[in-house]
Amino acid sequence: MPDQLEIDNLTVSFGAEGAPPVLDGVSLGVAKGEVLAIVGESGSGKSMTAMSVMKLLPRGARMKAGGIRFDGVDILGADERTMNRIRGDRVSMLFQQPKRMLDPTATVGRQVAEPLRRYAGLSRHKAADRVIELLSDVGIAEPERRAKAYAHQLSGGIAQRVMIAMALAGEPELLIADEPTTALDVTVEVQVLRLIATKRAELGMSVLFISHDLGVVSSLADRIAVMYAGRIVEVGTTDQILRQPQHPYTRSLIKCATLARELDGSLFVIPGDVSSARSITKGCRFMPRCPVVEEAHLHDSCDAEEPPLSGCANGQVSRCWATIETRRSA
Amino acid sequence: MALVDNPASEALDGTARVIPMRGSAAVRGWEHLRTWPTSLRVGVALFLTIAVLLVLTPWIAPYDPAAQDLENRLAAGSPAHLLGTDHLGRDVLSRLLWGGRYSVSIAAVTLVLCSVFGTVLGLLCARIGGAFDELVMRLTDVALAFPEMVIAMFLVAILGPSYGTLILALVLTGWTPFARLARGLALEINSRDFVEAAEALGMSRRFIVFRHLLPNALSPLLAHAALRFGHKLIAVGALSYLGLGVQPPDSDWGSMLADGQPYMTRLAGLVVYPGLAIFITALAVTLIGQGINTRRNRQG
Amino acid sequence: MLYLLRRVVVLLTTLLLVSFLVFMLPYLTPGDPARKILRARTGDLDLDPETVERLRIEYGLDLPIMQQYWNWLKDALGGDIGISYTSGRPVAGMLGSALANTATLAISALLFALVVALILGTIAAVKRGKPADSVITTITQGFVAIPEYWMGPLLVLVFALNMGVLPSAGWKGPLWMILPCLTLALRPMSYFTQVTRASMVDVLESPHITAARSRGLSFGETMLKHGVRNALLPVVTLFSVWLAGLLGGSVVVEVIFAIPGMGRMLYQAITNGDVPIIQASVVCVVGLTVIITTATDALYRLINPTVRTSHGTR
Amino acid sequence: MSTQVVGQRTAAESGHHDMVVLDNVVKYFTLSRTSLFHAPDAVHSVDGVSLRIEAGGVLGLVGESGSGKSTLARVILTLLRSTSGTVTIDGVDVTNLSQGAMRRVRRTAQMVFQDPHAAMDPRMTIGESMTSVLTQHGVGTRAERRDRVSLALSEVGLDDSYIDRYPGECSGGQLQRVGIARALLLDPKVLICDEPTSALDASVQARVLNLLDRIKDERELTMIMISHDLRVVRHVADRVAVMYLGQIVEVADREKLFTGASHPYTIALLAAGLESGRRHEATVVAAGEPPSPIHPPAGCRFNTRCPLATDRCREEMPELREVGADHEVRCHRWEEARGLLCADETAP
Repeated sequence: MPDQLEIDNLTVSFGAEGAPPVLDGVSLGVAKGEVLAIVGESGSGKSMTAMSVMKLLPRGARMKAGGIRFDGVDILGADERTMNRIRGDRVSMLFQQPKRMLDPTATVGRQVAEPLRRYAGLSRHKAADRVIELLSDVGIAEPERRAKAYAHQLSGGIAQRVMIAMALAGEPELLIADEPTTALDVTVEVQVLRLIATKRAELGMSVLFISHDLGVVSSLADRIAVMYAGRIVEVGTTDQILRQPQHPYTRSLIKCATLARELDGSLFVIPGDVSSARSITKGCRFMPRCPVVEEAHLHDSCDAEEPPLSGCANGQVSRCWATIETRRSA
Repeated sequence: MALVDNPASEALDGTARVIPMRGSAAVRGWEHLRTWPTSLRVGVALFLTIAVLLVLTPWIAPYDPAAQDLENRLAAGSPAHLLGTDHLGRDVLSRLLWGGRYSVSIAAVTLVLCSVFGTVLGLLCARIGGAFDELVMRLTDVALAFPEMVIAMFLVAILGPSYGTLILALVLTGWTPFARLARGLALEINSRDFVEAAEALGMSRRFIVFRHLLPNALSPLLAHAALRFGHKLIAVGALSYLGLGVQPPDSDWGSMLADGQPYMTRLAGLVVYPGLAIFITALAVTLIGQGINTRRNRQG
Repeated sequence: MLYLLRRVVVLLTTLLLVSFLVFMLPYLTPGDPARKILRARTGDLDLDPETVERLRIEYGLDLPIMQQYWNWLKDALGGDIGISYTSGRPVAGMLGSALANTATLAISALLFALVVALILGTIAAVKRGKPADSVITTITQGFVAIPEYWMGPLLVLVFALNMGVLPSAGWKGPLWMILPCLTLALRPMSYFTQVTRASMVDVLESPHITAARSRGLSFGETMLKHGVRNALLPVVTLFSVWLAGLLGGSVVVEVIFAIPGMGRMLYQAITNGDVPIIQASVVCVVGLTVIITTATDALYRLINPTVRTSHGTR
Repeated sequence: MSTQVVGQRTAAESGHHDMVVLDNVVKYFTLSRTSLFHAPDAVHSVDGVSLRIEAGGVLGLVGESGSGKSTLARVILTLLRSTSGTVTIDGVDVTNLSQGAMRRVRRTAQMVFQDPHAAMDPRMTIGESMTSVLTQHGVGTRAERRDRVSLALSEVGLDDSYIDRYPGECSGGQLQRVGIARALLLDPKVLICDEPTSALDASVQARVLNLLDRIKDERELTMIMISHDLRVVRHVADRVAVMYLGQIVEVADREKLFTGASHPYTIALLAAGLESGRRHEATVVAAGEPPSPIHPPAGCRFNTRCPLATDRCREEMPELREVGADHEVRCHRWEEARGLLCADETAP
């Protein structure tokens, strides 16, 4: 069965022709009903991937791809009408700063009612009733009062619940969640993650979940894709990624996220910084910071050529010469 | 930077100070200049040209602006009178140059008074707060409700037309935007973390005001001042046009326009040139203001 | 609520203050008020002391100043704002028609400016960075620097004197309004365009627009439902500032085109020293201005919920 | 890391030196008036906080947004004046100092900010920002100042090339190190870190925490580490205080707090902060949202979200009481809380 969402060789760049692209040949697939998480640090290109699927990239972005297909529909070549239909009906999105995602001059009720009236064709009155239902469905107390509120009167947690109510109103087949809990308090974050998990089970939708936080992702995702400097470096099931990470960056990221200690008691640190990685055109982008490049004596191949995404039998793929080498010798 | 040494460009002096300059060579100044947006460069070049012309007027003006030559009234442009003569046979070019000195200097003085007075008051509001702030802000509400032309005319009615009246009227209505802007900027900058950090580091109040607040507020204030200049120039001209500003025998661009209007069918230049002078001067400074803003946005 | 109350207090204080200043006008200028009145009325420089004294009593000029002010204010509130020195007609009647003319002129000019500006500003914002934007931005930057007393005569020269298609001056019908309206609209139009463009760009780049688009609204719909209202907020404020300003500030245009409006009336009164007219028109213009700004403030709060309710209701 | 843990009271008795002492600190912010007929509202940002931090100790201050932890930090640094209560730093009561005295006191306590970009003036080079600190306090000659700045930078692992850079030319991690270097220029005894890593990426976070750890040992600093992230606090702090709506709800030494938390809020926080695994399946969840600090709930402030709340909790505000050696809890039901909430293996 083909994946519900397929992204094939997606490249996005900004600015002058020839500037290093922010997304470089990204290929991903999300199966029906699956939660795929994209993990990476700021600037790795994970949000760009989401916005490319929605075709809502910021001004000046140039997008190239072998294809983006949603449920067999060609998104890459779709016109605005088709895209609007898909966005309104079948693919919904959550964002990082929910309060800023609501129109400051319109009430919550009016905004939630909008897609209902448009795509479900409800009357004004019916839509208003449905809004109350939807709001209480996502666990908002006193939905009647909240429906009359404006964005600035809501807490971040409530605003994100409103966004979820809005996103799920049309029972979408795919939910794209772009760091939906990053701006929230930890106790509220748990509630929102739970809500997303429950709703996903209820509606059987697929989820593309984007986060910088492995801890958040591990609680929700079936599979995880790790991105570094515009490239996918590893994809596998959540268990594979967390228990047998193959790419040195994934391993480092896990150590960082858990604040793992070294032998001398200090915290594990990835040497160097990411700032120049994108301009590396030859060889592995992670090489300057890679902890295994020395011990694996692979310096030449890492330097000369970028490793391909290559996989083993269980479906886990990664982009590292060292892994390829071990696999070959095994 | 060579530009700053010119006394006619006080406004530019400030712009240059905004970005700390390292190295003293003229080369650096030139490189710095190349980062300016086009509007800023065009504006500065235009304004400098005008300023130099006006400063040098006593030496370059071909005729005495008041010298009448009734034989030679309403003459079209010729090698003797490049822009022709007016209804009393006075040389239009010379009158334009001398008139510009009045127009530009009155507008500049008003603007400086407005911006200094308004900025100081606005900063005080932000610093003192409380009842003082409330009082001054209500006062700006009131002053904002006074159309400047009406106030100017009212003052003329009381004090009679003079430079003093002109400047007083324009300052009375013109300080409010600066007060509001300065207050807003001061509050905004004051709430930024680096000011709190400076306080935590035990920096003196003086240091915070002069090294953090002022440099960060300067370029928006300068931009605003530049954008207001055109407005002032036009207002000065309007009062003179109505005969309530610069009084004969002196004349500025506004009164030249009024004088020439009855004869414009015979010599359109009498209306076109003084208007064009106001337009170009106002445009030049507006461009400077827009340029400062563009540059600030670019720097983020 | 408290805010509006505060604004109303300011409004009344302003009016009181202005009315007092205006009342003091004859005393602030050098010379004896009674003599000045008489001189203005008769044009006679050689005044008979007895007549002056009679006038002094008739006008209550011998009373203490606060008493005089009180009487003057009482009369003014009752609709009696004196008699014009020069025309001998009651000022109230003159004021009414002048105000109507100025309001017609200012409002039509500003509405015209607003409509053009909204269109141009939106185009520039949507096409930002493209040639259309540069052209609009450049032109509006230029128009801001064009004084009315230059544009006016030039328009007259071209359309009235050379081409003869429009009347050069007067106030007799719609045709007479075109040139003054154009002249008056030019600068506000440029400012409105610039502000519209800036706030449109802000709105276009604000996250909630992306969010609305992600819910399947087309670009046009998103702008209509979630963009325009936000983008209009700054324009509303600017519009009121200009409206308030133009009610008193159309002097130049009224003089150029010989329009019997407030500005021209005030101008003539000042040149003739017609004190009652000066008093009445200044109070009237300032009063209207304060009322307009206060009303806009209230309107602004009505359409912008973020200022209306300052802190949340969690 | 200093591992010696001494209870509050015993600390004073055994002659250990308390570096920072807070006594019933209260900070209200009055909001602008919205009605003629009601008194203006006030935000009860910090509401009666008492704490002692011994010299060389690290206190972790944990709480979510609106808990008042950042306000408390600013009161300690005298950046905000407390409404009531006293703050003593190194034996000096700093609560009501004159401007001049305050500036001198500020040399003893310094702060590291959350957003490193916002904490630096974008118009000054890093060198100017740092040198001016020394100039303002009249330290050294021009050359000495330059040396001290470059020394401070090298202490945080940055070379002299940073002196001439503008903040805009540095990454968040680099700038945060600059921020730390700048805070150390005046040789403070106390360093308050307000969420120093929460604006940074995971891979940069560890480097900054290591740095703080190292300089704390080298310079024998007393530290307050403010964070919403329990993992960070667990790594650095030796005592932890948990704040909720302006009050301290639990204080304990680190191990005790992470293994024997007794306040339902602390238990919920710990459950939410599980390092990995099924975070959304955590058993203990604080229901709903934190209430507004303008009108905090009557009784126990946590009662609106607490799974154990009773009528008593809704009426009577519990006191912060000592429940064990160096362990204080503000809860009516602290004895049963752990038993009732932590039956499951997913709980801490």
